[in-house]
Amino acid sequence: MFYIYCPYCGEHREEEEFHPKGQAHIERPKEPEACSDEEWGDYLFFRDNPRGVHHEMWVHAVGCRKFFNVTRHTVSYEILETYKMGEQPSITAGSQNQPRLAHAVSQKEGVRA
Amino acid sequence: MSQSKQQMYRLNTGGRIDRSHTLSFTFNGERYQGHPGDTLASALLANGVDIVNRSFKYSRPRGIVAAGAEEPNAIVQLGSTEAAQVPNVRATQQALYDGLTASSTNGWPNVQRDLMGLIGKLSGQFMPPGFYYKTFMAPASMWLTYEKYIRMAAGLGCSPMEVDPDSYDHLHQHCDVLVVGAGAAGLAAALAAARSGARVIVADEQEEMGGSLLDSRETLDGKPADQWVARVLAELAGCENVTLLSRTTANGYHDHNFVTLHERRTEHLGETAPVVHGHRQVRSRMHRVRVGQVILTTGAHERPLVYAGNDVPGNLLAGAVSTYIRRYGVAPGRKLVLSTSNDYGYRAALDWNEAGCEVVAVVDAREAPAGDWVDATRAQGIKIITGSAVIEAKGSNRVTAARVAKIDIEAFKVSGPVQELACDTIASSGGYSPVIHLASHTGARPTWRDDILGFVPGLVKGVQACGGANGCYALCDVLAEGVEAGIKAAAAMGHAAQTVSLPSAEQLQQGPAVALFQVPHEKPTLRGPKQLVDLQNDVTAAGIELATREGFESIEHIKRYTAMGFGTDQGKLGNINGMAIAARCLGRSIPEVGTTVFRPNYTPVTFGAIVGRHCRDLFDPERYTALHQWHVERGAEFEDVGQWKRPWYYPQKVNGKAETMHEAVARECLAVREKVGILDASTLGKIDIQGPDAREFLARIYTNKWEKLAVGKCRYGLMCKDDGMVTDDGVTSCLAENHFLMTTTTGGAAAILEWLELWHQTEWPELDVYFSSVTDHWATMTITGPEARKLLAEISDIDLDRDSFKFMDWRSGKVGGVPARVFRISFTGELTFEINVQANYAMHVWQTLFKHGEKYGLTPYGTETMHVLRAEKGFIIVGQETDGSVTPEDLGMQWAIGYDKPYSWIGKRALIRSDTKRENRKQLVGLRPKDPKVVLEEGAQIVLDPKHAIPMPMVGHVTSSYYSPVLDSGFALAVVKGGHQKLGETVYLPMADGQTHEAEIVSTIFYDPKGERQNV
Amino acid sequence: MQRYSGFGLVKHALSHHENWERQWRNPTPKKQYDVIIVGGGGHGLATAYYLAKEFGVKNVAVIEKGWLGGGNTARNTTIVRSNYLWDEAAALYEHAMKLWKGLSQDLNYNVMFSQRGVLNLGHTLQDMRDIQRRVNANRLNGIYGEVLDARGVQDLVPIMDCSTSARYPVLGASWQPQAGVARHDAVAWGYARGADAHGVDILQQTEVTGFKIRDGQIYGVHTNRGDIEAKTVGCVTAGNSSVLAKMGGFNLPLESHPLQALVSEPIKPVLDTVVMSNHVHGYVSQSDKGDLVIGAGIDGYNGYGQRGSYPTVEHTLQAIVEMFPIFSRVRMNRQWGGIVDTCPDACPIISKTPVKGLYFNCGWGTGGFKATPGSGHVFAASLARGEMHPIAEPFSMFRFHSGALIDEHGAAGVAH
Amino acid sequence: MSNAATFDSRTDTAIPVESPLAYSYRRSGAPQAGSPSWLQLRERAMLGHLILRGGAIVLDEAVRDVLGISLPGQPQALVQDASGERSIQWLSPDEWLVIVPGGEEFPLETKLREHLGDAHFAISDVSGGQTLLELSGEAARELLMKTVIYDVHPSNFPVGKGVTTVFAKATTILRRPSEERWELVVRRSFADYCYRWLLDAAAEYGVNVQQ
Repeated sequence: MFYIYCPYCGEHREEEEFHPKGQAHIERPKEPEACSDEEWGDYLFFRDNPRGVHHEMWVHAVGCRKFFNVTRHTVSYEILETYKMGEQPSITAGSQNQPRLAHAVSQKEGVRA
Repeated sequence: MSQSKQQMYRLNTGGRIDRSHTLSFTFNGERYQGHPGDTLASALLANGVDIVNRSFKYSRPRGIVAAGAEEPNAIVQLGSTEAAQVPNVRATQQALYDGLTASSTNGWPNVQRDLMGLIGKLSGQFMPPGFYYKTFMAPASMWLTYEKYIRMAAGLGCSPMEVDPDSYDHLHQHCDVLVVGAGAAGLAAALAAARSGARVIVADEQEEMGGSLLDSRETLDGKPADQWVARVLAELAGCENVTLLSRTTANGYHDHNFVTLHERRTEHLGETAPVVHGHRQVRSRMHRVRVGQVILTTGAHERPLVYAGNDVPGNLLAGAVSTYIRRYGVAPGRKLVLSTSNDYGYRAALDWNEAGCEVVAVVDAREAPAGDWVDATRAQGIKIITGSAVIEAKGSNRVTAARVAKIDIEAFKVSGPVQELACDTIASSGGYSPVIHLASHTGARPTWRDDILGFVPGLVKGVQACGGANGCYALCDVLAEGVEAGIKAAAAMGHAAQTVSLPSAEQLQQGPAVALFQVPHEKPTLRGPKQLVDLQNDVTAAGIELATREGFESIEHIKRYTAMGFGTDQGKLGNINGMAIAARCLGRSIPEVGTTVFRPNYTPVTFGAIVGRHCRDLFDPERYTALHQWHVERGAEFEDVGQWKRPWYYPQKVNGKAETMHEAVARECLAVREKVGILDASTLGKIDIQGPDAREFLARIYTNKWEKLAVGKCRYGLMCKDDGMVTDDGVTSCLAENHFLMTTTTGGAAAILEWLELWHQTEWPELDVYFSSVTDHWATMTITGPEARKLLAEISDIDLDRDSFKFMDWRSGKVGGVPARVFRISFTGELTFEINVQANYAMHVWQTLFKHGEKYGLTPYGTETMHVLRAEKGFIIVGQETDGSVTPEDLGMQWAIGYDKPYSWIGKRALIRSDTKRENRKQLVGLRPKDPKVVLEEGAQIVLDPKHAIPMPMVGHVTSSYYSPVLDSGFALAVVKGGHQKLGETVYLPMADGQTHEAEIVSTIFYDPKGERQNV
Repeated sequence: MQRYSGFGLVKHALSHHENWERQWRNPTPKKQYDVIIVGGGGHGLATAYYLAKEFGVKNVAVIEKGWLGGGNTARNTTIVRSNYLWDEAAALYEHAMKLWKGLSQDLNYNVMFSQRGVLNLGHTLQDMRDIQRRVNANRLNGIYGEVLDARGVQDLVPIMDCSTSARYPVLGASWQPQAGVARHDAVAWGYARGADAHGVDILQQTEVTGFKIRDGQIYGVHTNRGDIEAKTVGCVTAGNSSVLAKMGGFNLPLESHPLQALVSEPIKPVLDTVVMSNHVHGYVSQSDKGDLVIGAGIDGYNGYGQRGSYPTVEHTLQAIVEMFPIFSRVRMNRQWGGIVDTCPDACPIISKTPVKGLYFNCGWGTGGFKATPGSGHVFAASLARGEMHPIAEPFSMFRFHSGALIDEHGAAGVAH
Repeated sequence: MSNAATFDSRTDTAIPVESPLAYSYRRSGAPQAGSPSWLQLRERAMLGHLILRGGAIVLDEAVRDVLGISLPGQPQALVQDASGERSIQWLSPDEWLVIVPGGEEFPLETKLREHLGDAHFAISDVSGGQTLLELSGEAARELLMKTVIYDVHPSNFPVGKGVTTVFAKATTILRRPSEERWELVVRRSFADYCYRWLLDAAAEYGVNVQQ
């Protein structure tokens, strides 16, 4: 169960206080009517869904009620950073400053007991 | 009831039991005695009970093999009453209490004389792994019959059939350092961490803390090790920053260092929780712990050797033999043969011999064993047979002899003549497997170490393993590792280390162990007698070999095909042996065959403890309005709407008989249409919206226009998601130029507030607007019906004149002396006032209304009547007329769509997608049954050709359907493909009972189509 | 293929089980196949089986990065039912149901399809409306079902709390007597053995690392064991679909979420039917071994870790004990997780893609196992013909552009 | 003045009011099952509760001038006036909870609005929608550990702190105004659930409810 640092409350809080809200940084097209059906469908439904570093939006629902962004590894579940709405991530899938995910890498799907 | 039996295997001295007190207990109907400090297992052994169970598949007799969590056989049913039954209790982990009642989970008619065992013996060879995949296929129709008989053999214990009398709870814990396991390493780690000032929790699954130090032969500072344990525990108990939890199993390790600890608070006291000082205690408690640093000092489990007949009662783990002697004062037999691959096993022979029982021989697989304990064994005159192993245990209900022979491990064969040694007990040791379960729970893969012949935990952030759990077994090293881990963990949490001086431990000389798992037999594995790997599931070495022959090469396939490790012990004894056997069969190494990753729980956990207090009356919150008491007293039936309890209808007694719902609703409907009714509408979501951009925000979030709504006016609004589908609706009122009050559906309140915040915070932060929930602040009372104005006028100072307080206006003033906002909006089609007052005044205002309303026939009505009345008017309910696939246009609500609003509001773009523009979309219509007596079934499907063969093309379904008292007929709302163009057409509704109803497609408005009544 | 039967079992027992054959080969990859199936789970193996057996395409490889049947096939709660609401979904799942009924005999492998019936409980008036709507639709689609009231439910499941004092009293249920459970592993193994017998190469421990695409047409895959060519590639990789789509250069309308399940210790049989509740939010059946097999909800965040959050398990057991208060003292043995690829409308994608010759079968969310034979069959037909099977047609990924969604949220065991 | 409607929801004291726990007392009683020093639960009903929204810089001066206490700018901070009767708690970067003696909320809102003029802010009266429960006694902290997921250890939860967090299956605002006392602000519609939960969780200690 996640322990999430809320950038607005300035402390780690239990996952149960938060709701995940899907992929971060999806902007609504400025001129929806200028979009084709395909572009509009892409905006509504099509997602990166990466296996690895992922930027997602959460809301501190039982707390300050603020939305914010989380960079999280979707296999190790390690949270690499959280940042406020409107800010950009400092860690991305390709970035150099990505911490070594030693245990993330070791956590390939193993054999289960 | 027979006489209490003597404890004939109880030693006269030794152990941590209290011989001055005697406890009596019942097992399989026989009465026995034991002592405080016993487990059920030690007490059974003391009484010479050999057969404690029958195996699952072959129904073979089984005895106790272990002394802890790894026990696969001694699985019992506990409880003397139906409600107190507990299935599948491990006798090795159940403290004995006076009056304990237990029985075997398998065996018919009983475990001693078991008929199923006969079948197992005869037909065992026809039940290789996976046999059921290969048979029972013909004829196809017979499978359910076959399965019925297969199911008769299912299960171990029995579920209670009555409701649990006990309660359970949770404790949300937070600590810097959690130490799991209070053995040597754990206590050392805890001491180091505690002295640093860190918040420490120590959890240990046993009755007493101390782990292996409680039955150790070794000394600390020259004294018995348990004295050091007592000293450390006393210090820890005195620390304010330390919580000691015994009888507490860390059963799950979850992400970001969240650990669940299951504390069995009263299971050692009796079968139900006791009452202390008049207060009933909770049976067990789940600690949900968020940990800074986890230290796993969970020790190691001994591996048995896999030899033929190793499941006959009397075959035990070597370490368990020592534990029973030294901790419980029980020698589980008279004549011992020990088969070992390592020095640790020798402990059992020494303890056995010192307890005054006969050690027939130690059989060591190594050619030249050497070490302190080996020397001690020799010194005691015990025979050691080297380069050999017990290849087979003889006996059926108890071991009678051990067949011993030279073995060639490399060549996997028996290499010398076999001698038979008479004995009643065979102890075996194949080395130790670190208990790595918790470290594996989040997916970290353990690493195989050839030097210790075991897996050690993989790397997990914030977790250290030390001592046996890390493959470190020498006591002095274990203590040092523990202290180091404790210091490191505390330091990581910002607590500086204090010195901890280690007690001096003996430096034992030990020789290297040999890798021995399955012991060869004279016959090939497939032809020889059964060599059990997983005792609970009757998985044999032959079964594993067969699986590999059939192409099951991944260890996961082998486990699934043979069921190895799927028991309640989850393979704690057998899994590594199984992997080793698979590796041998496949010609691979153990790590090549596959590592093991465990899943919670470490040991099984009572559902009740996981559920905690979230059951019965507290399963889910019941939300009440300020008027709930009144509804209850009035005898309302309630409907669940989200978490709210809303009055559904108010059945009255007529001639001493309670009305049916149909009667009550008809009465309530007519009261509204003819006189005046009142509804508690407090549950509607209410959101206070303030700010200069509030209006612009509404225009973007709602489908309709808001720019011209004047102060004092209200407007109905529809909300879509950006896929164009309706998601909520409600009335929003303009309280001031920059101030609006939005209402939402009862179920949608929280989600809509979050929805508004989502758009504001992520897309439109430039809009100056704030949202606050005021749902609970206001109580809302809807009075509706022709007499509503007269009633309200009696108790309100508001000018209610139809021209000054128009439909869709709101006014403030006093009602019943209480400041109120009154909204002239209508969900019934009648003249309606929605009175909002601060909730603390609600009861007073409601009662005042009734005081004055009697003469007008004021009638309380519930949600059912509300539904009928609104449906007569064609008003939708989001979630009933809509299902996530309905657009505002489908609802025929183009009047609520601002097509030309400047901002492309949420949902607008989606309305011009190819599918949303489609002609034959399902559209909302009214349905009038051809037979007015018919009330169509809600959910009835609509077809155009009822004679069409199945599958019959369906064009829509009934969303709402009621009997209308005012129309004296049934009527319905429905969605029908292209329905807006089909007014007047006939459709058909084929029902499950074979009837087909006919109905005409009509307008959605059945009553007062011009809307005059609400405007009066 | 060595035929299995009771007689054969006896024969083998007399020869100490020394003559059993491998159930499938461990072949070396060929350079080229007619069709490559990526993903050796139930759906992929079924696809390969039907390709070879029914559609005459025998030069087929199934490429599996781990061990066959090791993904969601090995991790689900084995429920099989077809009482879906919308015509399109009902047709698909009912197609599967028809194949389930003869599957053991067809495969000569007992998949233990046990038609013990499935109850979908209703706890609110809207639940009951939805149940009526679904059952009515099912019946007109030829899928037998009944609507039961609370007493009818109680008669079927005497140990359930059907009293009105429950927090959310049981108001009734839909009942599909032909639905049930099947032995999940056996499904994968049975299809694998069948496919292998028809010449399909099952390549385990082989990971696809990229697609070979030229001019918008696929012509093979890169793997850790070298390149393998094929002009038709079908991806059936639940829990990895988006990753493979990225290799093909496009996104899917999917999110991958953890879905958890758990079992109790084995207890003597007390529950004969499958009980599902959307509202109280849990579902349970009892296996032939005696375990209560319990499905938990999905976690809301994306996760490929095959594990979810603990509160999800807590909520599930709260629901189970709410429905069955007598289980309070039964004990939970083990939990695990899978990765479910969820679609916005809770229906799968069986579809062509922007890459010619590359097909995807994914997005089954929580409902994939029950569709295994049907999914494999229609996907095989589509791959063999190069045109989507009529039952698969509505499940195109491009419906998310047109808006022609098939919103099945109400029919899924767990609301997404 | 901001262009918002204000509304004094209170009226003369002769009109009977019912606290959010009124029904609960009738249904579940008010146990006197233990010593108050061990565990005591008390509802402080009918207080004035206001939600204050706006930028800290905008609001700070007005709050100081009108209420005489400074707006807590740090997350999780709770400040009180000298009497302890009036408090302001940080709820989010642009949201504060003000609790004052019952009846003071409307004059306070009016004064704040006057003071803030045309600035962008919002004030919502929620006095009818929530109530304050007070817990004290030696067992109070363990009772809270059974109830809220937030860490209530003194090292993490000193006096002067307040958080919004999960209360069983509801939510609460939890505050620590003094060494001995904890305060729980619960929503009206959940109040009965919270009350029953607390009684049930306290059953093993015995609880004294002061009405």
